[in-house]
Amino acid sequence: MDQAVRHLSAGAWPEGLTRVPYWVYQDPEVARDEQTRIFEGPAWSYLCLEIDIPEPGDYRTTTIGAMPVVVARAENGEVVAFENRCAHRGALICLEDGGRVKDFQCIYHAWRYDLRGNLASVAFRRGVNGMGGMPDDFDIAAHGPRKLRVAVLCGLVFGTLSTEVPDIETYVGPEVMVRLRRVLHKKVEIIGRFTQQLPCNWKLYMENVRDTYHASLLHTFFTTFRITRLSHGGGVMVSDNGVAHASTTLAAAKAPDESYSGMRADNQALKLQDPSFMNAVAEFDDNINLQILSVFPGFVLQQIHNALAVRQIVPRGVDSMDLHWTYLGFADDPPELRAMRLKQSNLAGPAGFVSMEDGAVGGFVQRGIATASNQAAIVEMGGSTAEGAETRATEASVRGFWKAWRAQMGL
Amino acid sequence: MDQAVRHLSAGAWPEGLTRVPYWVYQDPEVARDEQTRIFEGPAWSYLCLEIDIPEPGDYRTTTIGAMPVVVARAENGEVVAFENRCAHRGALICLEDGGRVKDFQCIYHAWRYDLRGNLASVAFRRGVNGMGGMPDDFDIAAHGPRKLRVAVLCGLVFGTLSTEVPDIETYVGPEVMVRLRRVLHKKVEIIGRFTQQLPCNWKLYMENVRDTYHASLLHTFFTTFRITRLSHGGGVMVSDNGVAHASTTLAAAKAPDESYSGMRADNQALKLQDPSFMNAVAEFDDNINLQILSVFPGFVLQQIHNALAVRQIVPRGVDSMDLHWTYLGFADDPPELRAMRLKQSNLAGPAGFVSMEDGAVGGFVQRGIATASNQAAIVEMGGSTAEGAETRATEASVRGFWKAWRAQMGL
Amino acid sequence: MDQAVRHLSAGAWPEGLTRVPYWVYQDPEVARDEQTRIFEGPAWSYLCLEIDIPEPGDYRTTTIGAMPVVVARAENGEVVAFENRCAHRGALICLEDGGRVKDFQCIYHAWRYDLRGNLASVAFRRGVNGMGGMPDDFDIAAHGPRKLRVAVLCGLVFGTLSTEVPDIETYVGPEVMVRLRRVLHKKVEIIGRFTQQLPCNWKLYMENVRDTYHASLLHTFFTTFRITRLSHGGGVMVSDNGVAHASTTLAAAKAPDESYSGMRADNQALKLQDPSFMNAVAEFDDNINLQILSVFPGFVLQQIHNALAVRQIVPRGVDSMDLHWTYLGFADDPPELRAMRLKQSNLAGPAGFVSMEDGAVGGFVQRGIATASNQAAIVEMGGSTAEGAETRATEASVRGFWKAWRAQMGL
Amino acid sequence: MLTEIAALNAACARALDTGRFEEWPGFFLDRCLYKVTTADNYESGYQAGLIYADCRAMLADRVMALREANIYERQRYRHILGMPLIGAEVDGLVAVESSFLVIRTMRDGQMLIFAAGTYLDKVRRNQTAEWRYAERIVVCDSQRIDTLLAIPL
Amino acid sequence: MLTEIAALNAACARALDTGRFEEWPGFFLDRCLYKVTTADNYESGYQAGLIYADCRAMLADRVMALREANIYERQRYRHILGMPLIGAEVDGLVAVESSFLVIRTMRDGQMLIFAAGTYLDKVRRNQTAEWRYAERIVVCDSQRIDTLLAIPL
Amino acid sequence: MLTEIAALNAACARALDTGRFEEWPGFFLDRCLYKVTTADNYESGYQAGLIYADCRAMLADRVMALREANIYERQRYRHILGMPLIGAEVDGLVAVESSFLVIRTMRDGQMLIFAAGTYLDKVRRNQTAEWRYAERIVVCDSQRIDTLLAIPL
Ligand code: FES
Ligand code: FES
Ligand code: FES
Ligand SMILES: [Fe+3]
Ligand SMILES: [Fe+3]
Ligand SMILES: [Fe+3]
Repeated sequence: MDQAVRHLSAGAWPEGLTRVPYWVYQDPEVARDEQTRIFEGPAWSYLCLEIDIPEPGDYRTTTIGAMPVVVARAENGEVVAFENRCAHRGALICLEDGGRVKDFQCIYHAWRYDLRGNLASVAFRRGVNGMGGMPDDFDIAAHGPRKLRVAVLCGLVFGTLSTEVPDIETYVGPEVMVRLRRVLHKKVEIIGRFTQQLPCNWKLYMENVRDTYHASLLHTFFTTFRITRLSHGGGVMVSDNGVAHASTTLAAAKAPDESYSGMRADNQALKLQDPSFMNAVAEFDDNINLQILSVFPGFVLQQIHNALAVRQIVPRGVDSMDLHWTYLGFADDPPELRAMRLKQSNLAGPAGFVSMEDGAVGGFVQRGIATASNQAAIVEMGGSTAEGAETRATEASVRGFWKAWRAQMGL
Repeated sequence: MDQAVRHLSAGAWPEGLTRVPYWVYQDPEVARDEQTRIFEGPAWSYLCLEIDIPEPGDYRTTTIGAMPVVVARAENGEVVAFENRCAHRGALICLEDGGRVKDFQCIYHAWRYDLRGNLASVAFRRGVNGMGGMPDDFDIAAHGPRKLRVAVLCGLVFGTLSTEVPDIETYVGPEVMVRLRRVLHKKVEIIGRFTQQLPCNWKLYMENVRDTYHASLLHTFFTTFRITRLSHGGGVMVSDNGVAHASTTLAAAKAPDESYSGMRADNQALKLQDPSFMNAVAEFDDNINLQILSVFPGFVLQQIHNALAVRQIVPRGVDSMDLHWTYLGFADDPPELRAMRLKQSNLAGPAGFVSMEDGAVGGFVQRGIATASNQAAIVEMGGSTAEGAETRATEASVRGFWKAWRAQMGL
Repeated sequence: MDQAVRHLSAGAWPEGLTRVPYWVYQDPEVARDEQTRIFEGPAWSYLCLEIDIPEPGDYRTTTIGAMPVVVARAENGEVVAFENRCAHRGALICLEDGGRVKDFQCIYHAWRYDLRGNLASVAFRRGVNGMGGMPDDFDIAAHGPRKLRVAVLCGLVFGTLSTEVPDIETYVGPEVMVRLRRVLHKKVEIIGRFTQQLPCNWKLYMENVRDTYHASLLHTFFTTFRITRLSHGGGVMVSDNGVAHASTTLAAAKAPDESYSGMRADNQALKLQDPSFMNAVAEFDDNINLQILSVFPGFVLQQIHNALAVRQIVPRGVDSMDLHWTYLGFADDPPELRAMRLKQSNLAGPAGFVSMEDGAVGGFVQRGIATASNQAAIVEMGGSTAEGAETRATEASVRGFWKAWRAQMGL
Repeated sequence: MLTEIAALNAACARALDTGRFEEWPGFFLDRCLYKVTTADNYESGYQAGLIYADCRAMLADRVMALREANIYERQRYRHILGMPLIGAEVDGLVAVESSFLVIRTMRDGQMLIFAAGTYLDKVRRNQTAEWRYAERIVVCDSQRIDTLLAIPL
Repeated sequence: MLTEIAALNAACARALDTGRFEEWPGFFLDRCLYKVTTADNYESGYQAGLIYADCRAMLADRVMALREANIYERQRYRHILGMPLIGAEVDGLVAVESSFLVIRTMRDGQMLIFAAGTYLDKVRRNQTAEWRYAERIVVCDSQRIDTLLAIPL
Repeated sequence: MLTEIAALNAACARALDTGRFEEWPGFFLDRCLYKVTTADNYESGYQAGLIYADCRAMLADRVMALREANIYERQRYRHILGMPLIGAEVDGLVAVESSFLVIRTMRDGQMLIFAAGTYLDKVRRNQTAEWRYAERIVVCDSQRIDTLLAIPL
């Protein structure tokens, strides 16, 4: 249906964390509240990679929810960010994905901003030939786009408008910080950038990322080629505030495994003509095949064998979102490892053997619940709490997402 | 205009049945109420043909308004239907138009349903290696998609969520039932399926179907080739509740007919180079050339000479709808009759000589009333009641539609 | 973002004319109010050129905001206009851009209207064979589309539904009337018609038209080739009610001009390989190179050298509008002047060297303010009043627009 | 021959795109089959078409109706055609397959991907040795038609 | 010759699609006419164009302006061209008609049917015997332009 | 040769458009490179692809996965191809560039401009003298993919 078909009643919420009412994915009011309470509220949003802006004057544009943002490297090397909106009449200050500048000049009336987003000059402020111009009492220092608080973490740049939210490491929590540092332990290099537009509410995708229960059931490829199965070792951890999660899968036991027999996902008939691309190069000194990590509201870090990527979730409307993929390698990748990353880029991404379905399943839910806004999802696998576990046969991390979401939404 | 341009004031309704305020075609609130009060309310909606699901395990997907629905043939041969929404987290259970299955398995986490839509199993309900899984008190029988009440009538499958609405034959009424049985008197066969997307509110199309006044005036082809004219015999019948209607046109009198002289619709200059496709094969032992029948809210049965079709109306938004055409023949059609049906498929459908305009005229109204939401349509032809008549120079059946609509909407 | 992302709070308005809150460009409620209070309210809207309908029976269709309108030449040569909506069930009466007819006949049920939009006949009003038809008391004279009050001014046709709004010349005001007559002083001829769809609220475009501050800063071509610079003579005039404006640029002083040095817009490196198209033919006996004139809400008259055009602004939604361009010449253009107009058609229009940016900049603002609806634009250049000035280094005319807008919106 | 068939397709499409509908039946043989259907219908073996003509006269009647009888808002098509794939020749009829895309532009300038699909053709030279369609099955990829199908594909 | 003209069209389109605008004027003769208009304007006999150049120098100035003067958001075109229809040759000028479709892709990845229509060309061999445009009238099916027309069609 | 390459492109596109995916790897040499990327990535020198295969076996595995492993809603492609531009031949490999447009049609009939761009190909005759792809870099104009990329481009 091309429009909402229900009177939505945001506010009412079932007891506990095991039920999610479907109106949260449908109600435009909820989306508006999310913009103010979450994206512009006390949350850290991923902005870009530090290597996107290596030198002073380098900048990159992005959005926090729907808010356009400029991230720049100031003269002193500091990373800064501000709203991409001219103080004069509101035009975007930057029109490119990124670049290098001496300062910023709005194209509309040539008002200038320094690299930190401070209004520096107003064209014809004094008028021409003694006529026109701005009033003498116009205070340049009093005008400018909203400034963001910025944090750089393991080469990732995060930003927030909030002064209350604790520092990024506290926000993520110690346990997940360890997981984050495990992957981003040295200088990364971008090897690909893609945007995937998903026909679903942004929360359905973030739930999917945190949903350790679905992977081996939805993604046949995972199961059949034993990349991750619920019967493999590993587990999930969730920060106390629910904000961050990390799930891991240990290398498969060689032993036969009957736990999936008879399920669609377990298709032992499948054989690869070129299995070489599954021969991952061991690059982390542990036996973790696969680690998925997320930070509320919209950041994801992926390690699937040698396929590394950062994903940024940007809502576009109640039933549409953008997923920005940045495929990564390390700056010092030896050739054979880099070659393996390129081959394993087939695993994840919009065309990924083990992620393709994630692009569609959110839309299947969005359409499935079209007239069920007063019904609720059941999120009870693994109990009713948002605590980590030694298994992935749980929806604990999904419950953690809702714990963080409700705290910020005041619901 | 890409958006509503009025403050709409649903609720206010003019006296009687002869005026229809234009906000009913524009107000998103009205569309939402229609979903709950009509499509999910005490009304029978057409779902599919019985021959779409001949054997146990056959299923077909459709929607009731915006609600996705699965219709299936159970083991015991019974036709059943249920909401196409997984009880777990709401994904569509079926992704295809139809098929044959042993049971239904949601792709997301492999929850299984039997052919009646009962939740049968939950993947990893007991967890793995003693960890995770659903709580012991999770009651599978207590969860599942909403079930529909189903009725099979002359090979047509109807469904409703309502337990109050009377049985389908009472709902349609005896008079129109006779008309329905006249056409669907033996086993049908599908000869074509098409979807037409109309740029108008769904009610404008249903009014058009019930509008016996327009046919010979809008559709020149009708008039010129004397397929139906208001001066021909026949008439219209409307059930007491307004829910069902049928209009008929008797074979044309051979006598000259001046009633249209001078009207655009009467173009005696037109001559067919191949008039053979107008030589309908007599297949019903009466002299009814043309019979159009509808059942509130969204079902239409068409007989135009030998062109038989079922049409299903599905709203997509206040100003958009889908019309699903199923072109029919009878299983025992002799070759010459089947050949004539194929030729006469030119008469109706999205490219039909006598129906093409119906695809556009709803949009002409939608655009014509863009800023007239506080004005009203005049539906006074043939008086002010919704009773049948021996003439088609009336809008009685349109008034009948509004009688049924207002009863369900409580307006 | 594909939807509003704020709770909008129409009503609150900052002191004075120097701040414009961004919700005015975003709130659907505001757009609805604009339709009723402005487009259907006490304002004159441009409808078409008088030469579009030279003879009785000629008509042209257009819209006032979202209201479809027919403009016609009546039997007695008078120009009339009425809503393009059939009195019966609301279909568009005219489906073409224009043409010549004896009378108007709705295609749906053949109701006829005379050239003034009076309902003239109802098909089968008396039914057929004594059955059906309209009730005897149905009063044809009592039904029909809304009629407009029409004014013809210098070959321009304006219309309004309002009986209160003063005559068009009073509405425009004496000062701007002089500017209007300066250009439209003899019979025009159409030399091109184009529609440009802009991704912004209609008010952002009208502000741009009235914004004398931006031209030489945004449009490098203007500055570099010294078509208009703030340092050139000329100025801006605004009618007392703010409804009309005209800005003028006098021929450039030959003296060197450093006022733009260092600005992006001043690119002295640029040289034309064929400067001939800048050799405007002097056709108005003054030294005004460039005159832009507007009448609230949606009319613009352009003279850029020999490039003459009328522009009509039609809102399509909060963030979308159509701009209808009619390129003009005079009926008695000598060949060399006409040839120059064709060459100078490169200056303005959707691909115009000095107007291309105006098609995009409104969208840059719409996107820049996406989450800033509770912030405001600064419109303080040239002070705080809406009075004309001898300089264009002012936003006086933009303030005039808001003066008129707020008066009509009651804000 | 490939070029000749491509030229036939191009000329036929051009007649429709330029509104010279009266020329369109001329690209067919007197005895011919023209059908507009969809991939789903084609694969299901459903015989009916949105447009169905079993002789050139019916094509001419379709054009006459578009001109004289039917009401539809002013619109234009723009056919973009793929390279024909020439198939087997069976008793004088050459099978040809070509991809097509049709963009529809409405009076107000709105453009839409109206149809995409394959032409399944059987062509033969007529008495004057020009290639003509003995059969053209228009198989649209989508079973969805926006508003109405007036001008043939 | 058909192939040569098709190659000319393809090469010209490619220069625009790959952002090598500076090469574009080179496909025209010094004295030439290039005009972008619409079917409605063309049929009404309205002479003005969205872009109007009566010599190659004006085409070069257009490219210079796009590079140096005008502001527009980063975008790409993709031309898809139909088979050229070669018409009559009149004093050395060969008339050619070809259908075109242009998909515009914006910086953020949004794709749009930006234009569809016909090229009405007059071509001639230049001194070095290469086919060049003496005249190219770009007749768009739609009179509606989204946002702006920067890159030529 | 132009015609032969155009026929190769057409046949390869047809295999995908008609759902005969198993035939698709056959248009490539055993040792080959197939990559789907975007203009932005290509210009930035980013090596990774949405799809990346360095031998025909990987193409076959991709098809196998689409058939047996991956879940995606029923959809069809329609390729519309431009005239190939034949480039230089370097040690037996001929460089070819062709524009493409792909319209995707979903089960419910919704049509979308799914991709447009250029094929940067290197072709060579195989043992049986048929042209085959030694390399095909699919450079999409847009970096935006709607929902997912299942069927190869
Ligand atoms: S809007 Fe930025 S300078 Fe005016
Ligand atoms: S949503 Fe169906 S099994 Fe999880
Ligand atoms: S709507 Fe115009 S005559 Fe019925
Ligand atoms: Fe997944
Ligand atoms: Fe009808
Ligand atoms: Fe401007």
